[in-house]
Amino acid sequence: MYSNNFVFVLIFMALGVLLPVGALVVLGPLLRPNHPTRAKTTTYESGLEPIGDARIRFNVRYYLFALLFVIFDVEIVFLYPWAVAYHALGVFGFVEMVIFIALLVIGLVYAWKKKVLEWK
Amino acid sequence: MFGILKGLGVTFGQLTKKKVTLQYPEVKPVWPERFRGIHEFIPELCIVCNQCARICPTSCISLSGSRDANKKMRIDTYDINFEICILCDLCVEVCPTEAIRMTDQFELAAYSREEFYKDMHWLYDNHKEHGTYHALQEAKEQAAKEQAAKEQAAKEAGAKEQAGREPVAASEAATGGET
Amino acid sequence: METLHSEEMILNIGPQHPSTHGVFRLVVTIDGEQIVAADPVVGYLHRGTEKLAESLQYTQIIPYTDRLDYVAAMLNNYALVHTVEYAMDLEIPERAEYLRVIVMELNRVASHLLFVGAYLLDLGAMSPFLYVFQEREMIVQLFNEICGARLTYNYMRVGGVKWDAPPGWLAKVRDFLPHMREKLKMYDALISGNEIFLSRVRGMGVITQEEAVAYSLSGINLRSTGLRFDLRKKRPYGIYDKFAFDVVVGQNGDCFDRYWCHFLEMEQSLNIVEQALESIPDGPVLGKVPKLIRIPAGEYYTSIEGARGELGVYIVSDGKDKPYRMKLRRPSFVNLQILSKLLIGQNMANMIAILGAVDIVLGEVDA
Amino acid sequence: MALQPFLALGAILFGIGLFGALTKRNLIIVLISIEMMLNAANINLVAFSHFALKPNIDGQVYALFNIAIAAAEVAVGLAILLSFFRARSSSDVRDVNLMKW
Amino acid sequence: MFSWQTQPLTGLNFIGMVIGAVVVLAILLLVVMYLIFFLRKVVAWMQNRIGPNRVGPWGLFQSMADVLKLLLKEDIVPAKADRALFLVAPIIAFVPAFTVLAVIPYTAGHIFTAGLNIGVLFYIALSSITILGIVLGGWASNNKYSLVGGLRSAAQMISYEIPLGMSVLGVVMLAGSLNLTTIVQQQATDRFGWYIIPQIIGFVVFMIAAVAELNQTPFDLPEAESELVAGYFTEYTGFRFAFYMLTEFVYLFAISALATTLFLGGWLGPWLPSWLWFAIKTSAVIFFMFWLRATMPRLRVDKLMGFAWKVLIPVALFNILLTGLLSLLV
Amino acid sequence: MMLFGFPITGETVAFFMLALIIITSGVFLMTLRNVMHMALALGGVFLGVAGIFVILGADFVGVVQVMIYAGAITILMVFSLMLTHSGNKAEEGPEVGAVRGIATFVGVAIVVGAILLVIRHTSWPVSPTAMQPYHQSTVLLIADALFHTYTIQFELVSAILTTALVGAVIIARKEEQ
Repeated sequence: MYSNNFVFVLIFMALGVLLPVGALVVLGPLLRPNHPTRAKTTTYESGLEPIGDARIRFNVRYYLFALLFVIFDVEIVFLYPWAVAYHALGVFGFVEMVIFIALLVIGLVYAWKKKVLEWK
Repeated sequence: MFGILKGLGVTFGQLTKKKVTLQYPEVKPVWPERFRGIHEFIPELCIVCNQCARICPTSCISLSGSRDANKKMRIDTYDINFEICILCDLCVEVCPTEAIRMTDQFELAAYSREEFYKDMHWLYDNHKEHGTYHALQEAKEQAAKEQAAKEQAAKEAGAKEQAGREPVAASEAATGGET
Repeated sequence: METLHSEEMILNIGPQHPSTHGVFRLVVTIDGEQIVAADPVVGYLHRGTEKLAESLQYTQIIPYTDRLDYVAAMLNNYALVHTVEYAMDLEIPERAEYLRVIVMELNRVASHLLFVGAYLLDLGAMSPFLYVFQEREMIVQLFNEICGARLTYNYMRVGGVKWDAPPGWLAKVRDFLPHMREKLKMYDALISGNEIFLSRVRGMGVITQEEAVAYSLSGINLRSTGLRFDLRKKRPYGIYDKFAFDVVVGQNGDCFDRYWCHFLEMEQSLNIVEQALESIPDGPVLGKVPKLIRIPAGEYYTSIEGARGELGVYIVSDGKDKPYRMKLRRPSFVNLQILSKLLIGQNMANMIAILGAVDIVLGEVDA
Repeated sequence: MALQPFLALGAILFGIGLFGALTKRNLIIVLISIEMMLNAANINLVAFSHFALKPNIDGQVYALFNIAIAAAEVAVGLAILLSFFRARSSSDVRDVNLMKW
Repeated sequence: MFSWQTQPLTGLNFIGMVIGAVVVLAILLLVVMYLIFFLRKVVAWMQNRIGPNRVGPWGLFQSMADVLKLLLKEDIVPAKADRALFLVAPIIAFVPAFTVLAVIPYTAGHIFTAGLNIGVLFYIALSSITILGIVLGGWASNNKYSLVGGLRSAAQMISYEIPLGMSVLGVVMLAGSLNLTTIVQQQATDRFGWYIIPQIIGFVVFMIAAVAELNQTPFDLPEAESELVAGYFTEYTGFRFAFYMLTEFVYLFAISALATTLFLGGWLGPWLPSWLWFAIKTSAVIFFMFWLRATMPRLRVDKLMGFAWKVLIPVALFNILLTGLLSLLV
Repeated sequence: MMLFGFPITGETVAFFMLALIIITSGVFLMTLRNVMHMALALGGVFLGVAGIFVILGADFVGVVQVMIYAGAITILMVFSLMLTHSGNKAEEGPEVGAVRGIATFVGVAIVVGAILLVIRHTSWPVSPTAMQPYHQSTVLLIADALFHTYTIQFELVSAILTTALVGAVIIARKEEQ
């Protein structure tokens, strides 16, 4: 049965969880020393006491990349079924996809022109 | 793009080249004769002139001596603090009797600071293993025996293992004496 | 009104940081990843060499100079003995002068090699660093043979050099030259044409000629801006007027020019060594020097072209065997001034590219 | 399996999302809650596609469209939020009381 | 023969699957461990060094010694860190890395491979979860280098995820399937042979994007030691650090295996057994990445993002249209 | 053996486990204080829903769910949380007044309860041949539907995405001036 494949994936996933959990939670405390001291648990900043807080607000640029990523990820999602069925779809499918891509390229070009893609 | 490919070619070319790593603890580096390693000290030669202690830029040498029965100065203590010694060779340079010399011993790692204070005995022991003193002595002996011109061939064979060190010691002595 | 402009963050780069070449500390204020202020903090390696010198005889100071710019100690040795000789008006045996030039230029090559390797390591390429160490090792080994140490040479003496070259040493140097030239070609192929590398250094950290002069830069930092200033030519000391070599200059004063000048300068140094090997005379290597070196009372300053710029020694003497006051003009320290200016407005990732290209050695900066 | 458990799950997820959207003050969390509601709808769409009287693929296609629209919605929603945050330095729903900043 | 597709799920079947999965994972872990050894050796040889040579014959046990060492190291949680997230983040990064290995057809028999009909997409979807693990780890550390490193990592990985996904499309169009096993089988009968030939543009884009996804040189800015110390895992110690490293190397293996499957004909090849062919091709891809690592300096961060969006994505889109046009015309 | 009235099959077990994950994550999402932890819980919800899709035979939609929700949207959320929150600031006090919170909860509970009742008591017309999952690759079916039945909608998605992209860029970039 096809769904067995998903069971197999699930087993992999479970092992993937078990391995770190086993190593960190079960095996770890048995093997590892644990003597935290103040100096040890200080945040590393080139050997000095950290100045100020690390969690500052970041540049909006990161958000814009994530935004582009979301939009284009969605595009890829629609491209995949098209690619799979490409032979069956023929010219009509091709034209449809050209329009689809063209619209998104307009968005990309817009972002490009707006210098979203520049990293200043 | 072309530059990247060129670079890739260079690194690939190195793949089969001879490796340069020295397998250190098993294979010791070969030092040249003039190498300035940790000192050796031969108490018999020292005349306690104190020049080495005076010239030392870091004042790491401390020594004391006393007059023996023959009114000759004998060294009593001779300590070098290798925490601060910078192996500059100035003490060797000024020593009139070559009582203090440098060896090719360079391994000084220790677990405590105290171990860096090396006294006369340690420095004397050091010369047995790494020093050039014996080689120098033998070279002198050999020269004397050569003059006697007896059993020449046998002597040379006996001294052959020391041959590597001989010219070094000689030239070092010559230049050292000059300054 | 608060904008969504990111908050500013103060970041310590160093003293314990992988790319500060020692214990250099740079306090940068970044906005996002853009640097708005950079404040170098020096002194973590300060040993008070200048003050120490006041209580040392001139011969005793020589080993201390080894510890300034520890990748080019021969040049430091020379800077000091040159000033003392100048003050005492000593005659130096010619063979000693030639030997000095050979070791100094070899040391310059070694120092520049290290710069090339370390700079590329900063930019993320690990292999060049290990390659240059092989050639540097050869030079260091040559030094080891002539003076018994690999890094802290203590080779020069007032009035000459400590030792003559051991037998066969000059021939070894002669053999080394073509090998080094070949290797320079290899490094050139490995890196200089790499587009990724070029995109990181071209047009980065540009210094104009006016700025370079205003900030009192010297050495390659100055020459990369196109200014033909080399003390070996401008104010020849020793026997440098006997050699034919070019002063290498850059055009744009950017990081690439600084990198590239190092390359070209190595070749010029090799040329000098070659000429020196050809015409080295026989003779003594140490001139007639009084046992206790005293400088007549007065003030003396001479400077030489160090590996990183104008390396000057200023001595105030009261006629005793120890300097009354000694001041070292350390090129790294002076060149470091421009760093804050270069960094402002740059991205964090370019920070290292710029910092590395200014080429500082912390032993020299902190003295 | 039958259809009902899936629908029930969808309803509960929708309820959680609704509760969040109504009570949370952080605009981002409100957006997250709305996403959860959309997810609940998707579960129903796919469940119906699977169990309906005439099972077909349409439900899945609609779920796909739904996901695409949700992505667009989040992108714009968060952009508006950032714009709002820039003006007010807050991401609290209660501060949103004007149409234009 | 044990096949997923035909048999219903029974208890015995399930146990077989579990045993199979454990065996595959054990082998893969060993492979990944030796990848690290291989990396160190290759890079060392290219740098005229010997590389690891002390632990065991030719240093063969070096990786094991490293793993043991990391296992025995103290697990330090910085006082200022967000404890829960700090502890969980490496696991979040690691699990998808491991899971993607389930879909790669290692041999012709593909006994222990999940032949998902959506294999390619499965890989791409899961690998994006790792980004979350990385950015959360960077944030949780509450360290400036980690935070910047994590953000940069995330920005870089999401940017290159898009060209990665697009470059595969050409292959999917030619094969008409997302199933990795089918893709390999299609390459056996395709008139152009392996898809690297008709999809050379796609392959180049895929490799560049893959290297960037892996944060490998020359795209290793997020963990560029010279600026950001170690990037997002600066604060991590002991086995948590090991899991980040492991994630990286598992992905290195996985993406090389994916490149082999999609473009190099997977396990196809004459004479030798199929798994050996697969191993040879994958090793070649991995070697190429290590080779890059030994040669390249790092890219500049401002060029990095622009490169993905301005160069790779247009090229990948062009490749799709070209493939579409060509298969319509030819 | 029955589980909540359903025979124990792999499907059932998987469904209830996933439901548990979804609902726990959802509850965590509503109760956690730290916004970053919320983002993590959100990932849990999305992954659980993806699992549900897989159970329902919609493997493609499931993977898309992972890719877009668990991958892209969660990261976008995390980024915007980083942009709008300084971590050192304590989370803003209680969300809403306790009374209003409880009232909302009761209201929502009633609505959900009502829906659940309706679900339980409606006799859903189920075809005797419930869609056989995976008898054909769902990707092909979806492609067929997308490019034949839903062509216009498909192109509209593209238009909406572009509009969203442009709009979001305009809004988010406003500060540059």
